[in-house]
Amino acid sequence: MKTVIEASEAVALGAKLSRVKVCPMYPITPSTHIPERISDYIFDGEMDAEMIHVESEHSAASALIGSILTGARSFTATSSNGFELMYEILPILSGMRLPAVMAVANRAVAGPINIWNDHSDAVSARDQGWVQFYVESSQECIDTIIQCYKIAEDKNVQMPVMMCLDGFSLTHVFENVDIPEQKQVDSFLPPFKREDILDVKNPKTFGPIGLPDSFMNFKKQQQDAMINAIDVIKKANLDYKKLFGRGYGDGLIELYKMDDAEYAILAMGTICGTAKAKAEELRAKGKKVGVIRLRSYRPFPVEALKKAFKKLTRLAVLDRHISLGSDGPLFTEINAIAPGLDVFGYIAGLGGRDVTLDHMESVYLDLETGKQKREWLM
Amino acid sequence: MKTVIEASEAVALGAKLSRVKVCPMYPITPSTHIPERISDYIFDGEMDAEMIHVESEHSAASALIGSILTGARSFTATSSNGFELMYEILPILSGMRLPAVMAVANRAVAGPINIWNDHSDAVSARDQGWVQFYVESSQECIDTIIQCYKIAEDKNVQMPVMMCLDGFSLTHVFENVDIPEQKQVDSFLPPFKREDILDVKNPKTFGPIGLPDSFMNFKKQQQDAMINAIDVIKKANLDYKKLFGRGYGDGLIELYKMDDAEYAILAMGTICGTAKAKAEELRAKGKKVGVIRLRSYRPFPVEALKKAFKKLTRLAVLDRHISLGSDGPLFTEINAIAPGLDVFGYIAGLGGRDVTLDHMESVYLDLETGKQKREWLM
Amino acid sequence: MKDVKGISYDEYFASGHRACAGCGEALVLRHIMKAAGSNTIVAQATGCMEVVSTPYPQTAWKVPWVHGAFENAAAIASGIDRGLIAQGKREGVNIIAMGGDGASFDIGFGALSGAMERGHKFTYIATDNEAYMNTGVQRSGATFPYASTTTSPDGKKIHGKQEPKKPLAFIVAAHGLNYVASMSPANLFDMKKKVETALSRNHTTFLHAYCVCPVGWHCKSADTMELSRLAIQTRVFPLYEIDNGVLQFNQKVEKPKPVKEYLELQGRFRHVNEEEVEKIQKYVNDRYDFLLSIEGKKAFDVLY
Amino acid sequence: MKDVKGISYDEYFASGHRACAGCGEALVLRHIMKAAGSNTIVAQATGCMEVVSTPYPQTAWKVPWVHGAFENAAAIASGIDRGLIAQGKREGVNIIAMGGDGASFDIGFGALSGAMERGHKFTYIATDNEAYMNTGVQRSGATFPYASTTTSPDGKKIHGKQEPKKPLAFIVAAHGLNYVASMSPANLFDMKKKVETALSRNHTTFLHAYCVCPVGWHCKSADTMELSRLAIQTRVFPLYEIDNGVLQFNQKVEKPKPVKEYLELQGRFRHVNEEEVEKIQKYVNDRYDFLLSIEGKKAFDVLY
Amino acid sequence: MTRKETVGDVAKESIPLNTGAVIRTPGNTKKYHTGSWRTFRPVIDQKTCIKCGTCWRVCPDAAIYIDKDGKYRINYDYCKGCLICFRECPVKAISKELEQK
Amino acid sequence: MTRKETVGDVAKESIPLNTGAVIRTPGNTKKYHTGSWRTFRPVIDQKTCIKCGTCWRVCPDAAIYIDKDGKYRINYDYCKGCLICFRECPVKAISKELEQK
Amino acid sequence: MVLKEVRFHGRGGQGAVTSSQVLAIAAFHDGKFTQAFPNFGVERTGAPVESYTRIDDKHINVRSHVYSPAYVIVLDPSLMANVDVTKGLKKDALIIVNSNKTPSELGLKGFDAKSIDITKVALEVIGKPFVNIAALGAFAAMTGEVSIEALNKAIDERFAEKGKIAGLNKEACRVLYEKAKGMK
Amino acid sequence: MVLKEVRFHGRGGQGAVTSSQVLAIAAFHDGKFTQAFPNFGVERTGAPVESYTRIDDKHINVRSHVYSPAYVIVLDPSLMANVDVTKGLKKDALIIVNSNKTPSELGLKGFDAKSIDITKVALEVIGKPFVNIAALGAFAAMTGEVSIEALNKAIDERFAEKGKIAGLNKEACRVLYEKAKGMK
Ligand SMILES: Cc1ncc(C[n+]2csc(CCOP(=O)(O)OP(=O)(O)O)c2C)c(N)n1
Ligand SMILES: Cc1ncc(C[n+]2csc(CCOP(=O)(O)OP(=O)(O)O)c2C)c(N)n1
Ligand code: SF4
Ligand code: SF4
Ligand code: SF4
Ligand code: SF4
Ligand code: SF4
Ligand code: SF4
Ligand SMILES: [Mg+2]
Ligand SMILES: [Mg+2]
Repeated sequence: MKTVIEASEAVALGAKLSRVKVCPMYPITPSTHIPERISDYIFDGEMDAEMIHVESEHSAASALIGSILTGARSFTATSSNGFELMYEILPILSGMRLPAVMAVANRAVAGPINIWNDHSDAVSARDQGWVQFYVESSQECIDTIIQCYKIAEDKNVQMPVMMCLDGFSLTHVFENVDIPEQKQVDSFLPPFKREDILDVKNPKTFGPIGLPDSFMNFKKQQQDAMINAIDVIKKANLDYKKLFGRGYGDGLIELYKMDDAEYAILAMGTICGTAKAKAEELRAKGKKVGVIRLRSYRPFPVEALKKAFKKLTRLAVLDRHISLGSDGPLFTEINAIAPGLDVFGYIAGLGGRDVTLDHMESVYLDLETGKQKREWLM
Repeated sequence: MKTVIEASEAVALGAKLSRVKVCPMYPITPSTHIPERISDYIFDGEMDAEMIHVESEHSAASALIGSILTGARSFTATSSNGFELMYEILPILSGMRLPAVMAVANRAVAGPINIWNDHSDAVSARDQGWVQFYVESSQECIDTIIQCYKIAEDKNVQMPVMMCLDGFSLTHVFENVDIPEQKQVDSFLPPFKREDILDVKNPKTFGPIGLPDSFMNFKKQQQDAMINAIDVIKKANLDYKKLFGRGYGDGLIELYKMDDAEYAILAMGTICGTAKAKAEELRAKGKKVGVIRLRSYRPFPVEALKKAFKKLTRLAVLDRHISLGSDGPLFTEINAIAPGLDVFGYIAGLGGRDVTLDHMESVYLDLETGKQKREWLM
Repeated sequence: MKDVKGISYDEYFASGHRACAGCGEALVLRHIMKAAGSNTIVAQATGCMEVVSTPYPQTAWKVPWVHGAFENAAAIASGIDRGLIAQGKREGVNIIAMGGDGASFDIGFGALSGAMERGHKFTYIATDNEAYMNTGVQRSGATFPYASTTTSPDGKKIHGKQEPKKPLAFIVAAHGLNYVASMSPANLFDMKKKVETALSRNHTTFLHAYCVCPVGWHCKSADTMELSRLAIQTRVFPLYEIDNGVLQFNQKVEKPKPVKEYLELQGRFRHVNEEEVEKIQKYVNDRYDFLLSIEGKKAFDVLY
Repeated sequence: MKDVKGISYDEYFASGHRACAGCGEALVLRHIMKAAGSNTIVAQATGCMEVVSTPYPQTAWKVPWVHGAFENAAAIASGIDRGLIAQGKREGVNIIAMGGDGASFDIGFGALSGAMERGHKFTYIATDNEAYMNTGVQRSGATFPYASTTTSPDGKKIHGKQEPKKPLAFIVAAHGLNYVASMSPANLFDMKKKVETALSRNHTTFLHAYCVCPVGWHCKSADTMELSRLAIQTRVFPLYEIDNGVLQFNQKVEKPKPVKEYLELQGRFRHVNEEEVEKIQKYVNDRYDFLLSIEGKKAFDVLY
Repeated sequence: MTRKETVGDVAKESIPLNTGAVIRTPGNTKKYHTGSWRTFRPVIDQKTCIKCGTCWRVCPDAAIYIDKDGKYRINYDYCKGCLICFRECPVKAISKELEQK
Repeated sequence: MTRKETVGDVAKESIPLNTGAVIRTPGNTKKYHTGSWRTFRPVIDQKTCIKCGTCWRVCPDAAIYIDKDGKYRINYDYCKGCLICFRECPVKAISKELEQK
Repeated sequence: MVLKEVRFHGRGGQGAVTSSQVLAIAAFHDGKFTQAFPNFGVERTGAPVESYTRIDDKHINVRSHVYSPAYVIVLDPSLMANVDVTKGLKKDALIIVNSNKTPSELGLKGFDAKSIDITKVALEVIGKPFVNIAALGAFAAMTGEVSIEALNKAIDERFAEKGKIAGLNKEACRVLYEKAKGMK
Repeated sequence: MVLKEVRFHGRGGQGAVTSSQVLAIAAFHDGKFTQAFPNFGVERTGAPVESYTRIDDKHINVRSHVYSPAYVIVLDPSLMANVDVTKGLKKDALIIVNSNKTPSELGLKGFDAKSIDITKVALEVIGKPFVNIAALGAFAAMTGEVSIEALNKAIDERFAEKGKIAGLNKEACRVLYEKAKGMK
């Protein structure tokens, strides 16, 4: 059904359509509208699920361990400091290989405290064994949440997945969305089945100590699962496209006017839209510019990216976070896999500093002139 | 005074010699001996400080905010999950520019739960605006804690500092240590003076909201402070050397037999010792091998490293952590700054998997033969 | 001018703060600070009061003030307490840790409980407006039963919050504190006395402050004082103090008004039907009866 | 064989676990599980019992068991409760959340308090050996006053732990639970009954279990039962239950033995001088007197 | 390092960037006039006023002060128009007026 | 990917690596014999024993069982020698012996 | 059609955000692509707020703030004492002010500004000064960017749960639409 | 001198870790560089534990576990039923076992093993079966890796707070040193 809704509602609907059973949730700006919409559905009896009004995000993440281990598909959402308070539990969920799905409404991490958008919350958790998607539109939100479960529960993956959407810049935006039909979603996403559950008929032990003789092997398994996820993500994107007619690049990265681009901007999330708008404008002026949107940050799609870089002369990477004392994490990671490429690095849009069409223009200009290669887009 | 003590005691003595006033501490293996020793000093009346028996690491880090803001030099220690539970507060301490010093007894982060050594706790917090040292010996522990305060409190830095020491592999090792004299320490490290404190005579507001108009500028200030720290670290190392006769490379990185090395291992922490032992052995056989020990991981000393790489043919980077779905963070970061260099990447010693002389031999062999470039040292 | 009818004329929570018009929490803060005075350090949790008072580079605070995070005001206060002690500067300084109901009843209660266990000398004040207001009126453990919030909405199937209000003051008193009290803007002189008493004790003390939130309660901003009074008169929010384990009423309500009068002024209770009103009335009666039953007796073991 | 003198012969916490010889906590776990039976899911906090029971790939557990972290057993249990409800599988299943005193009194208390506020149906059991044993005997909020631990040592200036024991059972009871009880291996039949009662209730219930730790207490492993008995006889650890807000003794001690007898068997009290023994005795007397004063009366407001 | 000082709607006036975002000017929200938020304006009729102080006490914005003549006055720079004072005045000495532009 | 299966003191016997470290064999610590920890060995004198069950109840290691003849027996595979049973037996039917190699 | 941007000025609690959303929904019913979003502040009830709508024929890529809107709607003219409602405006932008004063009386010289007394209509029709939705009637008439039918549909949708409110708002819109038609 | 590694076998609670530390301190007093550390397990009281000392003339770089010690000290022979005390040993390594049985009775054939009844001496001298420090007397005598003087100093240092214990342990060391001297 086509309509106009807020991206947060698209996320909530995605969870509802995925037939989520348990939602341990805690409010934090700008993710709050997601639990609010889910509360509406549950309190209205439209969604057959349990809302757990946890007392903290640490407990939200912890309750996911319990609920998923009973075999219940589970969901939560958070932002910023709430995300950070979950931090300890993130690698536990992935270490236990629990297919949790979480929406992260990206917001700058304190201090100073700031409720606006950047990627410092989720990006700084890039090591923790969660698949990380960064989306650009409300439509992508609803589609991706459904795909998240498909990917997380895939037997070759069995890893938690977070879908990152820009706080305010997306969460609070109303826009056109085509809401998938429940029946079709059901045919895409089968009911959650898990063999290893807490069952008094078949008692199992979850979360034991991993000694030095096995711990590293478990980490290797997790890394293998993350690598497996690359194909699973691609397939989920493809299958979804077949059913619903919508896809997002190859699922890992999305290319915009990249066929013959000489200069490109690489980024994640909503600023890619702004980059696209600028690219469209510059294309009209005959400039060979494009945009690479990284959708799957974890797993980091090295091959897909390398392929995308092939024809490029110069690439600008926009980081909405900085590894203080080092550099933009995306910039570093791209540099590491593209030794031949001339990569420009920008720190952009921290703590709600808007990233504008003018910014994008200046970046494309930099790429063309090659004069300035590093900048904070203030 | 020369003696044999446990590294944990060296850390505790470092805090005592630094005339620390407040220690909010919470026990966790393998950092426990540090609060235990400090408790001994305080309960025996040998250290004029307050121990706060906090109920969690989150509160330990939070209490640091309070105590430092009264003008009291403060200290804590933790590991692994305790470190992760502090996670939310780490960027708040750095955002508030509070010169906290923390010893991190590195331990693998759950799950599965594992009490043994790797670098997953501290390395995964590399973005959070803390200076990060990784030390190799008990002697370096005591010397570095004292330097940490000097660096953290420098007016051009004013950032928190963590000193990372390998859990068990260092914390629980007794070895030769020369304990500095209090008087000399006092001459190196003046009393803690801070202008901006909680003072009823001069009321100030700490920890306000940073709006989009200033937040990014504050982050830039933090990044500048981190870059400033590079010189401050060098100077602290040099000044300390002058007074006590001991230094650690240039303070940022330590080079072992690197003058003419063709092949080198780059790593952090105690495994550098093992690499050195192997390098010494291989040198005796005429192999031109060396070791680069990264002491200051944050700030990441790009220039010093690039210089160290100049004559190298091949470099092996050993990561004791993996960014799941991507690669070893150190490997990535080194690759990003050394586009011309042939860098080999190893994941080593996760969750207490011992890194042995044999491992080091196999790595040097890889470097020589160039056949195998990526491996998990199981 | 020092005092005006027993209340200090000095302001420590300055005009120009961004609280909504008629904010009961801002009013409470204003009077807490008047009572505490200039020799006071405040550690405040994230929440409306923090957000409205300190948009950098402005601050409404005229006393030393610190905010760290949402759940750690008590831990920061612990650090302040010991930091001052360690430097011999503790004497003569009041320390107040403050948080909203979300900060105090829910996410920050672990830190508060820990601080009470250690027995730090500071006063913790929970400014209770019965929901997470700063983030848009979500349910907290302090939300009044049946109140609708954005996460416990008045739904077709479930009508508002289903759980009772977490009895925080008793929980805190059970920690063994020697002073715990409830207070309300409906009685500002009582509030003043309680803040002073709490700050005069040698260990952790606790105050539970009733705060109307016109926005979250869907009431008129002009009704803030009226609701504060009604809360007392209907026995919804009794004023008492637990001094050395003995509970005394400060404003005993012999002939309570029906709770309905209280509910009717608030949009958050618009949906409650007669049966639910009955249930709420019973809930209020039971709680008050319990208070009556322990009145004047040593009902709490005092450790500090 | 089903029961042996009223205690189930079945074991759910298997031999081969790595607890120290004479571990009181292991003994308590063994009997909790006997009483709870096979239809029980356990969520356990990090601590000695978790570490000794599940070194991968081995487990001592014969019931479904999960460990997540140190502070979140109650939150995990909340998820289990609702997960089962959401799938219509809640009926007939017991859920136990368990943690040591560190997990329960200190770091995990926030999560426990939150779960109690929501009123989940599960039984939380705090196995209290009065210190962080798993990490080497550090002070916790449950550590007995004057006991020496590695972070509250018997120092030249300060003699052991300076604060009283956090009165967790009262704090929990003040949350409005309808069943809270203390239990000890000194009375295994009483323990059985309490576990069964707690599991039969419809909301959160709480049990406080006394656990001797020969390693941390510096006592003989053979003394585990003897100390458990002495703790009752000296009134150090009274056995009671708070059912619907009313406290009753299960083993009232009319003629208590002097606390000294209890202290003398334990190295952790070796340093206490006569004066300190007096203080401890007074501390114990006061606590017991308070219990006596509320015995049989509705002393706690019950919300669930 | 920055080409354009600011882009977009931020940093119109330059903001002091104190290290660690400390604010050293207590109570400087006084510079921010919340009077513009007002829809209704409370007006004290000094003749009716009995100087009980109630309005002064109950104002969440400390917008009422006592002038040098001992009169209770409203500072419209801060008054947000909540009308608590209007409601609480025991002698109805305060009236409300719709703000007009 | 690994050249040497293991280095050092780990992984002598290969360990099953169940996804997420789940253990599907309840109570398999039974394979681990803690009897080797014992310094003292408790020994039941069946003649003195009155079958009160105390020793069985108080053993933290569930190392005492009732054999098919109804006799209380100690399983020395698990008994750690804490001597609680020895201490608690009401009729002193249990003696202790120093373990010998 | 080129991308059109609309900026609403109101007070926290006055419904400017809802205005922008209802306009977006209406545009959708006209077959357009839209975005509607608030200015992401920490403003409390009473404080000045802004909100935006974007309308285009095709999917809208740009995601930055709105800097140079084609239309500005001022729901509460008293704001103008403190807020520059003309900021970023190009000369051809249209400003619609809810006021009974003329644009020049309001100091809006040099801009294409129109004033219309929305409050009056709202008080008459709805009985309360709810101007946020009503204003869209005037906007539709003055700009033609959205049809009145689509607007009605959008109002029905947005206030589905509150039947009566929808009707009154639609009526107010209609009245203002008629009134403003001449002002196009 | 080449790096020497010593491995101690004991039970949790028996003091093997202290043994390794005291040996390290003693070596330090002989002017050596040392490391002493436990096997980092989760073992509880009673369970088998290991502990290590490294001794060298110069700063010791290597930080890995000890795999092939030159010396093994078995404090509790009953361990040998479950623990392979010979693991990793090269042929020239020396095993010292606290036992009144001969090495071959203990199944230590093919190794350079010596047994000595440390428990007996400890019981005689200390009055309790505290063998961990006493064993070092035998070690000193049998290996010459550490002087008895340094050992005494180390014991004094380590047990500074517990005066009597130090004396008794030193005496036990002395007795065992004398006894073992012949066995070098
Ligand atoms: C860890 C964390 N979780 C969530 C938030 C978001 N948050 C900030 S304030 C707040 C609500 C505050 O509610 P309360 O404490 O009742 O104060 P009020 O705003 O009602 O005065 C929330 C949920 C946060 N800042 N940090
Ligand atoms: C967040 C965190 N902090 C600290 C630890 C370390 N830790 C694990 S168990 C434990 C002590 C457990 O004490 P208690 O709960 O009393 O159980 P016991 O071991 O005494 O049975 C500690 C401090 C941890 N695992 N996680
Ligand atoms: S939302 Fe409520 S509590 Fe917050 S400032 Fe507004 S009125 Fe006060
Ligand atoms: S340390 Fe104490 S609690 Fe832990 S296993 Fe040993 S005896 Fe039991
Ligand atoms: S209307 Fe409200 S803000 Fe204005 S003076 Fe009266 S009480 Fe104060
Ligand atoms: S409340 Fe009324 S009478 Fe009292 S001082 Fe104010 S205006 Fe005067
Ligand atoms: S000695 Fe201890 S472990 Fe052995 S049987 Fe007796 S009680 Fe059980
Ligand atoms: S305790 Fe003694 S009498 Fe009782 S069953 Fe055991 S051995 Fe027999
Ligand atoms: Mg609140
Ligand atoms: Mg414990």
